[in-house]
Amino acid sequence: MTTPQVKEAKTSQGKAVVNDFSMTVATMNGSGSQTSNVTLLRALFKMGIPVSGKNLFPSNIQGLPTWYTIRVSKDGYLARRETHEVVVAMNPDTFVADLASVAPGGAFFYGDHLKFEINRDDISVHSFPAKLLAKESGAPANLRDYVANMAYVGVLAHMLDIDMDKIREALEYHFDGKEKPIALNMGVIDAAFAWSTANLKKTDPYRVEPMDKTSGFIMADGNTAGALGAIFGGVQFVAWYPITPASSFAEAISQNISAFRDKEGQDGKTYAIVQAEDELAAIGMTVGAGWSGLRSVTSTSGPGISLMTEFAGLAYYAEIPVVVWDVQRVGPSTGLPTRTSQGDILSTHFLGHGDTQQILMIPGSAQECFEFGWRSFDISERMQTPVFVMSDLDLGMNQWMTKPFEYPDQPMDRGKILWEKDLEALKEPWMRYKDVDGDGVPYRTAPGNRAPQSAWFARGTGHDESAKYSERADHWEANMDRLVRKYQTASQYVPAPVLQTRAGAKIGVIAYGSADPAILEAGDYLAADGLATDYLRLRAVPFTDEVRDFIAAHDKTYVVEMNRDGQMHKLLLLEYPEMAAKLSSLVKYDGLPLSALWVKESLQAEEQK
Amino acid sequence: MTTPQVKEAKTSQGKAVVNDFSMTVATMNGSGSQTSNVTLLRALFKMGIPVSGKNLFPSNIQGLPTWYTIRVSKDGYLARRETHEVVVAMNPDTFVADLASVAPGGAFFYGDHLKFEINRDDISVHSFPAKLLAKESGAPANLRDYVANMAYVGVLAHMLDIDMDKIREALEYHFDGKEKPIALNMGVIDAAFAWSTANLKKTDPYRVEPMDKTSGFIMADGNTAGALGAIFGGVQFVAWYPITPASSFAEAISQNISAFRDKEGQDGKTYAIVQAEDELAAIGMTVGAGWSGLRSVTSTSGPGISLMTEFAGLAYYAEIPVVVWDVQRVGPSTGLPTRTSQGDILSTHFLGHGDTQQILMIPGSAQECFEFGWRSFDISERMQTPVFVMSDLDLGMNQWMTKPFEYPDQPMDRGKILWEKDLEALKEPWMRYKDVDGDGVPYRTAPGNRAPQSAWFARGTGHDESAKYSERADHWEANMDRLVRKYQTASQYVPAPVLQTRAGAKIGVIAYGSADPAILEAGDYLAADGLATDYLRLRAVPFTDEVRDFIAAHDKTYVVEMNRDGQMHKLLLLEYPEMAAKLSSLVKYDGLPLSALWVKESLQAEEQK
Amino acid sequence: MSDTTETAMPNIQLNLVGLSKNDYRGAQTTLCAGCGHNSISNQIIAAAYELNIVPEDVIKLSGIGCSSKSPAYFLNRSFGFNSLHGRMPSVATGAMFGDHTLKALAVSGDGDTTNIGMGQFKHIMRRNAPMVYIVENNGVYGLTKGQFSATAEMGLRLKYQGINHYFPVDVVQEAMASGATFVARSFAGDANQVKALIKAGLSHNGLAIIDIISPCVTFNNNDDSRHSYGWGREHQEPLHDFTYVPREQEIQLGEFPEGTTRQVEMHDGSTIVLKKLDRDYDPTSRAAAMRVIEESQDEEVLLTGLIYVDTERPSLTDIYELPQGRALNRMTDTELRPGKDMIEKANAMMF
Amino acid sequence: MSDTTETAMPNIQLNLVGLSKNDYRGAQTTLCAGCGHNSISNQIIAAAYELNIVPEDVIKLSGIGCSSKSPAYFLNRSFGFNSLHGRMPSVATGAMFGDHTLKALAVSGDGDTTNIGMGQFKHIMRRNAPMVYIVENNGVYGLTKGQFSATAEMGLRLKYQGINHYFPVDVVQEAMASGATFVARSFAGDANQVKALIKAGLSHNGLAIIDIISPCVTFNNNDDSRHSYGWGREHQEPLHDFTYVPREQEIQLGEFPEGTTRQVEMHDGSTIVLKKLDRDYDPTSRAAAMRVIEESQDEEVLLTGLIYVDTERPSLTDIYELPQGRALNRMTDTELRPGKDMIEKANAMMF
Ligand SMILES: Cc1ncc(C[n+]2csc(CCOP(=O)(O)OP(=O)(O)O)c2C)c(N)n1
Ligand SMILES: Cc1ncc(C[n+]2csc(CCOP(=O)(O)OP(=O)(O)O)c2C)c(N)n1
Ligand code: SF4
Ligand code: SF4
Ligand SMILES: [Mg+2]
Ligand SMILES: [Mg+2]
Repeated sequence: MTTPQVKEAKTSQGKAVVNDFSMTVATMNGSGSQTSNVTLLRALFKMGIPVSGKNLFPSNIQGLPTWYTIRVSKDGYLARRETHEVVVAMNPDTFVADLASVAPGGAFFYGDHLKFEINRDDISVHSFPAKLLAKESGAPANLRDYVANMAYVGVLAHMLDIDMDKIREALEYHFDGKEKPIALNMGVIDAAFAWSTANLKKTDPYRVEPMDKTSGFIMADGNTAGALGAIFGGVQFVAWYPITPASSFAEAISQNISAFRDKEGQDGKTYAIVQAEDELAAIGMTVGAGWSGLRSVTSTSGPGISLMTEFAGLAYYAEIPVVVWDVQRVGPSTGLPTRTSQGDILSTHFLGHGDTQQILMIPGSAQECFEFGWRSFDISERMQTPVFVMSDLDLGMNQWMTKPFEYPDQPMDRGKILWEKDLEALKEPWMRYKDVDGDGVPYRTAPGNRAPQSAWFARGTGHDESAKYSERADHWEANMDRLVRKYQTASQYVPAPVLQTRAGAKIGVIAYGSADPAILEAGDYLAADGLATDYLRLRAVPFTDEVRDFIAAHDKTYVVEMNRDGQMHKLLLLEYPEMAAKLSSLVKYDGLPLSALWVKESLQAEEQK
Repeated sequence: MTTPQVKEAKTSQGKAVVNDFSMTVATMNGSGSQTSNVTLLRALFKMGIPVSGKNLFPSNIQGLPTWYTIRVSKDGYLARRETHEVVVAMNPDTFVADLASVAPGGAFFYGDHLKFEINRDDISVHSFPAKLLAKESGAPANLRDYVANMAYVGVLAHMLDIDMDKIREALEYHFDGKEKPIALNMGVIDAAFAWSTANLKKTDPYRVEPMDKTSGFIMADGNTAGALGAIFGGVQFVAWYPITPASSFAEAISQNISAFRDKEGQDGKTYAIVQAEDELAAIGMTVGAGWSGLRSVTSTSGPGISLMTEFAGLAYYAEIPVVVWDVQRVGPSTGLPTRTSQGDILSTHFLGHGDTQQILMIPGSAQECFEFGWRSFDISERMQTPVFVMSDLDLGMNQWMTKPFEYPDQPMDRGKILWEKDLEALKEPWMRYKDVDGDGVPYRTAPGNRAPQSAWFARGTGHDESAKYSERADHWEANMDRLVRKYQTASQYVPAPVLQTRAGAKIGVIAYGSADPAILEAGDYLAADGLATDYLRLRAVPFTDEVRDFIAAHDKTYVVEMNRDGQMHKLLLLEYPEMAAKLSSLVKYDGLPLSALWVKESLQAEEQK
Repeated sequence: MSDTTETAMPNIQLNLVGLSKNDYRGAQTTLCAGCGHNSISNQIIAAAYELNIVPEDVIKLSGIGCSSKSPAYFLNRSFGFNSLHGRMPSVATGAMFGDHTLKALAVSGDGDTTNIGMGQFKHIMRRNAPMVYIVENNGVYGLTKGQFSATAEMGLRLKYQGINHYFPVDVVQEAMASGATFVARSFAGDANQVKALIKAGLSHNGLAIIDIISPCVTFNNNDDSRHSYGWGREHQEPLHDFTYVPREQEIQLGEFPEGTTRQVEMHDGSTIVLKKLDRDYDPTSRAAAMRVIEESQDEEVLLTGLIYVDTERPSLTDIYELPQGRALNRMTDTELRPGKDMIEKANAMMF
Repeated sequence: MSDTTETAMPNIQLNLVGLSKNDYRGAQTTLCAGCGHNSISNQIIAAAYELNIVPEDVIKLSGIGCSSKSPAYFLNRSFGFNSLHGRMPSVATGAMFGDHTLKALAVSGDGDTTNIGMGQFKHIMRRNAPMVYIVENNGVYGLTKGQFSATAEMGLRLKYQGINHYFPVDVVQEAMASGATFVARSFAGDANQVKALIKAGLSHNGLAIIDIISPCVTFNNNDDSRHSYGWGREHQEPLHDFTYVPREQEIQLGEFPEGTTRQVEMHDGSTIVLKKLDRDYDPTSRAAAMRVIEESQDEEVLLTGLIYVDTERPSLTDIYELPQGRALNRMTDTELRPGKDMIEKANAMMF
C-alpha cells in the first residue's frame, strides 16, 4: 500500500457529503462492540452534530449478528434511514450481506481477518488489521478480543474526520474517568488512527465536520430517562421482573436512586425496590404498595402486560394508583423480543375482563420519558387508577438526542388522599367511593391512618360508596357510571398532544411515541414535494379535545403507527365514529423503527389512490 | 280458619290470569330450596306451559338471600320480567322487601314462622305452617329443615292449579327414581296441598292450566348443554379450574362423558379431564393437548380469561387449536361473581399483547350451547387457532326451554392435519406455516407422527414458513399478514347470524347471547306499539356478510347488550366505520338478565330523541 | 365460639389500650354455621384483644375463597385488602412497605395458597416478609363448592368429585423448604392453641406461617377425611403445650418447672414457653423440624404446635433499611423529590 | 464435548435402531461458548443415542430462557414446544396426552422453574406426569443478562445486581416435598453422571427431576458462586457411583460385587446400579433423601446422584386409564363421537 496525503485527498473531493449519512457497524453480540459504537456516537454528538444510534440485536447473549447504526444528520433528522453509506463489517456470518448493503458510492470497511471476495466496485472498500492493531497497542492477551473493535473507531475517526479529542472525552465518560481502561482502548484507537493515516486513501465523499447543533441537547435512552423521571417523581416502591427491553428501566432506578435520594443524616431509605418472582407478583406488589399510599411503579413488556391483566382490572375497579411502564416489543406472544413495536395499545387500553378503560401515556422522546416518569405518578394518584406509560424498545433502549430533562414544573400531586387532620376537617363523614366533587374521583385513605373510621376494605367485588360488600344492582351500576365520569375527568389531566402545523395543510398526520422523528422528517419531504401536512403527536389515551379538532380541521388524517392492526386508528374510530371517513390507517410492523422514506412514500401512495 | 269451597272460589273469578305471570320464591341459599324450585319449574313445563327459571343467588355458600323466579308464559316469552305476581317468602332477612315486591293484585305466601307486619291490602296474603307440615309429614328430624321448603310447592300446587302428577314426575326425575327421597318430599307436598285445600282461599287471579306448548322442547342449562355438545364433538382433553359460573361446564363433562363415550370392550378411555392448579395451567394444558392433536377445551369466567391472556396470544401466534368456554359474569375484577354479563367481548377478542384478533362464538340458547359445544372444535381445528365460546351466567346456569339437541349435521372436521400417509402423498415438501391454499391456514402435524421431517418446533417467537426461528423482518410481516388472511377465512366458517324480520321494518336490532328472549319479546311489544323492528342475532366474531347487509338495509340499528361500554357496538364500529352513524348502542349492566320491558322502553326513548 | 356470649355480659372488659373485644370484631360472618374459618376469626379477635394491639396498627390481607372472605369478619377498624385469588402474598409484600410499623395479618385458603397461589406463597416465605400468614386449610375449595384442593390427601373420595390421585401439598413442609422463619400447625378445633400461635406469630419479626386445619362442614367433613373435625380430634398430636407470655408479664418460674419446658424469646420481647409432652422438641432446629414433619406424614398424625422458629434472620423490611418507626407513606414531598439543583446532575449523567 | 469430534470419524456408528449420533443432534447452538447448557445438550444427545430411542418417539418441551432455547439444539427429529416463560409444565402435561406412548423430555432453567414457574413446577410433580424434567440451574437469568434467580444462594454478590438477600430454592428439596418419584442432582461438569442420570430418567415411569448445576459462564461463574464450574468441581460429592444398565444387557455379577452395590429396577426393565461410596445410601427411602438434602445444605456440598426414586407410584397417564399402546390423537371419529342414537339419551337427560 502507498501512503498518500490522505487528509488532502479526502477533503479535496468536490462532492463531499458532510454530516449527512448513516453508518452501520456489523459485529457479533457479546463481542464488546457496544463500547466502540457509543464512543463513536458520543464523539460525533460532542462535535455538535445531530446523531442517533440504533442497536439491532438478536435475542441471545453471545455470538449472533448485531448491527449498530449511527445516523449523522446536519438537519437534525434522527429517524432510522434505510440506506447505509458507511458500513463496517466485523462479523463473518453477515459479511456478504453487509457488503451488499452499502449504498452505491459509500464506503465499506472490514477487519482483515475476514477473507471474502469483494464483488463490488461502486463503493470504496478498505480492510484494516483489527487484531494486529489490538495486539500492537499492547493490550493484554485476554482483553485483545474485546478491544479489537476499537480499531474501527480509530479507522473511522481518521477516515471520517472525527475529532480524536472528542473520542477521548467519550471514553472518559464511558469509563467514568478510570484511566486504565481509557488508556487501553485509546491505545488501540490511536494505533488504528495512525495506521489508517498511513495506509488508507479516502475515496468516498462521506465525512463529518464540527457544528453547533447539539448544544442544548443531551443524549439519553428512554429507559434511563424514565427511571430518572420516576426518581424525581418521588418513586417509593418499584417491583419488577426482568424482561427485554424493559429491564433497564428498573435497573436504572436501582443504580441511580441512591445518588439522588439518599441524603446525609437521613434515618433510612425513602424507597424500596423488589425484584419479584414474575410479573403477576410485580404488579401485585405494586398494587399493594399503591393501596398503602406509595408512589409505585412496575416495568415490563408485552408478555408481562398479558400476565398483569387480572391485576390491571382489580386496580381499575378498586381504584388503586399504580404506574406500569410498558416498553413495547414485537408481539403477539414471545414474538421478536429485541425488536420495537407499538403493538400493545389496544390490549392495554382494554386490559382486564369486564368493562375497563385504562389510561395510557405515550412519551415521544427521551426527555418526555423523564417527564412522564414523574407525571405518571401525579396522574395515577390524582385519578386513583393505573396509568400505563407506553414506551417501546427503540425509545427505551436506543440513544436519543433530546432536550435536557426539566425539573418538574409542578409540585407533586398526591391526589385526593386524606390523613388524620384532613378527615377531622371534613363536614360530612368520609366515604371511600363517594363522588363528592362530581368528577368521578373519590377520596381515599391509606393504612397507618389512625383516625376513627379511616380504615376501609379494598376489594375487587361489588361495593357501595362506603366500600362495603354489595351485590346490589343499583350500587354496581352507579359505581360503574362513576368510573366513566372519572375516565372523562382524566382527559383534563393527561398530556395534550403536540402539534406541528404547515400553512395550508389539508392533510393531517397523527402518530405517537418513537414514530416522531420519522414523521417530522417525512413532513419536510412531503412539503418539499408539494404536500403540506399538519402533524399531531398523541401523548395520551383518553384523547383530549385537540384531537377531535385536529381531525375535524383536516380533509383527511393518516394515523401512522407500528403495529399490524392500526390499533390507535381503531381507538380514534371508536372515539370519533362520526369522523370515521376522515381517518386512514398507515401501518408498519416489521420490528424496525419507522423510516421517513416509508412514511412519505406510503402516504403519497395513499394520496394517489 | 274456615274451610271454604276453595276450588270453586278460585276458578269462579272472572278475571283469571292463566299461564301468564312470574313467581318468585325468596329463601336462603344452602337451605335446600333449589329442589322445590326446580320441581315447580319441571311440573309446569310438563303441563305444557312455557316456563323459564332464574336463580338469583349470592356469592357465598349458605345463609344469604336467594331468589328463584319462574316465569310462566303462554306466549312463550322466557326473558326475565321485572314484576312478580306471586311471591313466596321464606327468608326473614328479606321479608319486608319481598312483601313490597309483589305486583298489585298479586299473591303473597309466607311461612308462618316469619312474624312480620303485613302492610299491604292490595294483594292476597297467605301464610302456611311450613315447619309444622314438614314435621307432620313424618320426615325425620334431621331432614325437616330441608323438606320444609316442599311445603310451598304443595301450597302453590293447590293455589295455582299445578298438576300434582306432574309434580310427582318432576320429583322422580330429580331423584332419579329413588323412591325414598321422592316419598319424603312428596309427603310434605301432599300434606301442604291438603292443608292449603282445607285452609286457603284463592282471591288472586293467577293460575295455570295445561297447554301443549312445550312439546318439541326440552329444558336445559347452557353449561350442561355445552358439555354434552363437547362430548358429541369428540372432546379428548379438558383442563379446567373451578370458578362460578363456569364450573358446571367441566363438571358436566366429567359426570357425563363416560355414559356417552365409554363403550364395551374398549381398551381404555378416549379422553382425559384434569383439574388444573389455576387458569394459567388450565389453558397451558389445553394448548399442550391442542398442539399434540387433541380436541381440547377449558372453561372459565372473566378472571380466568384475564389469566389466560399470555397463552391466548401464544396459541393465536403458534396456531394451536383450543376451545375456551367463557361463562361470563360481571366484571371488571372479581366483580359480581354470581351475576350475569356480556362484558368480556372486547377484552377477549383482543386477548393477548401485540396484534391479536380472537374468534368468538356466541350461543343464544341452550340448544346452541350444545351445537357450539361440538362446532367450536371443528372451527378451532379448521382454523388452527383458539375459539372462545362466549356464554354467560344466565345462559349457563339457569334453566332454559329450548329445542332438543340435534346430532351434529356434519362429520368431525379435523382441519388440515397431516399424518404419515398424507405426508407421503404430498408433492411438495411440507412446511408448517406455508399458506398452500391461499386461505391463510397452513397444514400441521402432531406428535407421534413418524414420517421423516414431520416434526416441527412450536414456539411463540418469530419463525419462518418451516417453523424455524427467525428474526427477519420480512418473515415476521409475511406471517402476520397470513394470520390476517386466516382470520378473514374464519368468517366463512363461523355461524352466521340469525335473522327475524318484520314487514316494513326500518329499525334494526342487533343483540347476542342470552339477550335473545328479551329482544324477541320486546320486538313483539314494539310492533304492537307500531314500531316494526328487524332483529339480527350475532353468533360470532368475525362478522359475516349478513351483518353488513343488515346494518346497511336499516335506517338505524340498535346494538343491545349487557355491558357498560357497548363492547359489541364498538366491534361493529370498527368493522363498519362507514356505517357508524347508523349504529346506536343500548346497554344495561346491572348484572340481571335483560327484560323485554327495558329493551322496549329504552329503544322507544331513543327513537323519541 | 364462647366469644359470642361474652359480648352479652353487662360489664365490658377493656384491655390495656382501652378497647373492648367488640372493637376487634368485624361484620357478621356469611360463612356456613360450623365452618372452621369462623372459629379462627374468633381466635384472631381474641388474640389481638389480649395482645392489646390497636386495630389501626394492623393491616389484614387475603386472597379469594371462603377463608379469604373472613378478614371482613374481624378487625373492622383495620385497613384490609381482599385481593385476587392466589395473589395475596404479592399484594401484602407491596402493602407492608407503605407503613412498615404496622403488623400484617393475612388469611388464605388451601386452594388460594397451594393451588393457584403456590408460587407467591413460596416466594413471600423466601423473602421473610414480616407477616402472619394463616392458611385456613380444609382440603377443598369451599367457595366454588367442594372441589379438591392441593392439600387433599391422596385417595380422598368426595361425592361429586371422585377420587383425588395427586400427591398432597403439606403446607408446613413447603414452609420449611422455603425458609419460613416461623412455622406452625394447628387445628381449628383447638381454640387455645390457635390463639396462642396467632399471638406468637404476631410477635415474630418475619414470616409466620400458621397452617390451621379448618374443616369445611359443607363439603369435606366426613370423619375419615384428613381435614374433618372428626379426624382432627382423633389424630391431633401436639408437639408441646404452648404458652404465650407477653412482654409485660414476667414468667413465673414455678409455673414452668425446670427441665420440662423450653423458652423462645420473640422479637418483641414476649416469650413462648413450650412444655414438653412426649418428647423434648427443639423448634429452633431445622433438622428436627424436617424430621417430625416427615414422621407425621408417615404416621398419619395431625402434628400441631410450633414446628420451627428462627428469630435471627432479618425480615424483608429490615433488609430494606427503612427509617426507624417512620412510615414511607408519610414522607413529605421534600423528602421524596430531589432538589432543583439535582436536575443538573441528572442531565450531566447523560452525554 | 468430545461428541463433536466423533462426527468427524469416517465410520459412522449406528445404534440398535440404525441411527447415527447425528440423527440425535439439533441446530447449531446459539448459547455462549462454555455454557453448561451446551454440555447438557450433548449428554441428552448421547443418552438418547445410546438408549436406542427413536427421536420421533420423544417430545421435547421447554419454557423461556437460555436453557429453554436448548431443545432446539438437540433431537431435531423430535416434535418440540418452546412455550412460555415458566409454563412448560402445563404445556407438557397437556401434550403428553396426545400420544402417551411417547417419551417427554423437558428442559427448563432455574428462573423458568423456580421463579415464575414455581407453581407449575410443583404441581406437575404432584401429578407424577411421566417426563424427564431437567433444570439447567445456574442461579441467574442468563437470557435477560444476569439477574438473580431464586436458586441463587443468600449473600451472593454479582457485579450489577448487588447482594441476594432471599432464601434460596433447593430444587431437589422442592421435588421431595411435592412427591416427585425420581429426584436427582448433577453437575454439568460431570458429563458421565449427567448422561447416566438422563438415561435412568428416561427409563422412569413418572416425573424425573434432574437438577443440574449448569454454570452461566457469562454472568455467574466466579469460583465462590455456588453455580460456578469452580465451586462445583471443588464441592461435588456424589452419593454413589452410578451405572445405568439397559434392559437388553444382563448385569455381570462380577462387575458389581455383592454388598458394594444397590440395584434399582426401572419400569422399562433397565437397572440402575449404585455403587457405594462413603456411605450406603438407599435412594428408595424418603427419609434418607430428606436427610441427605438437609445435610448437604448445612455442609455446603454439591450432593449429586440419584437422591430418591419410587418406581411404584402410578404415573399421570396410568391414572387416566388410556388405551394400551394406542395414542389418543390417532382415535377415529367413530371412536370419539357418540353414535346417532345417543342424542336421544342426551335429550332425555334434560327435562
Ligand atoms: C382467578 C380466579 N379463579 C377462580 C376463582 C374462583 N374461586 C373462588 S374461591 C376459589 C377456591 C377457594 O378455595 P380455598 O382457598 O381453599 O378457600 P375455601 O373456600 O376452601 O376457604 C376459587 C377457585 C376466582 N375467584 N378467581
Ligand atoms: C412472561 C415473561 N417474562 C419475562 C420474560 C423474560 N425472560 C426471558 S428468559 C428469562 C429468565 C430465564 O432464566 P432461566 O430460566 O434461569 O434461564 P437461563 O437463561 O439462566 O438459562 C426471563 C425473565 C419472558 N420471556 N416472559
Ligand atoms: S363452604 Fe365450607 S369453607 Fe365455605 S363457609 Fe361453608 S363450611 Fe366454610
Ligand atoms: S448467558 Fe449464561 S446461561 Fe445464557 S448462554 Fe450464556 S453462559 Fe449460558
Ligand atoms: Mg379450602
Ligand atoms: Mg438460569
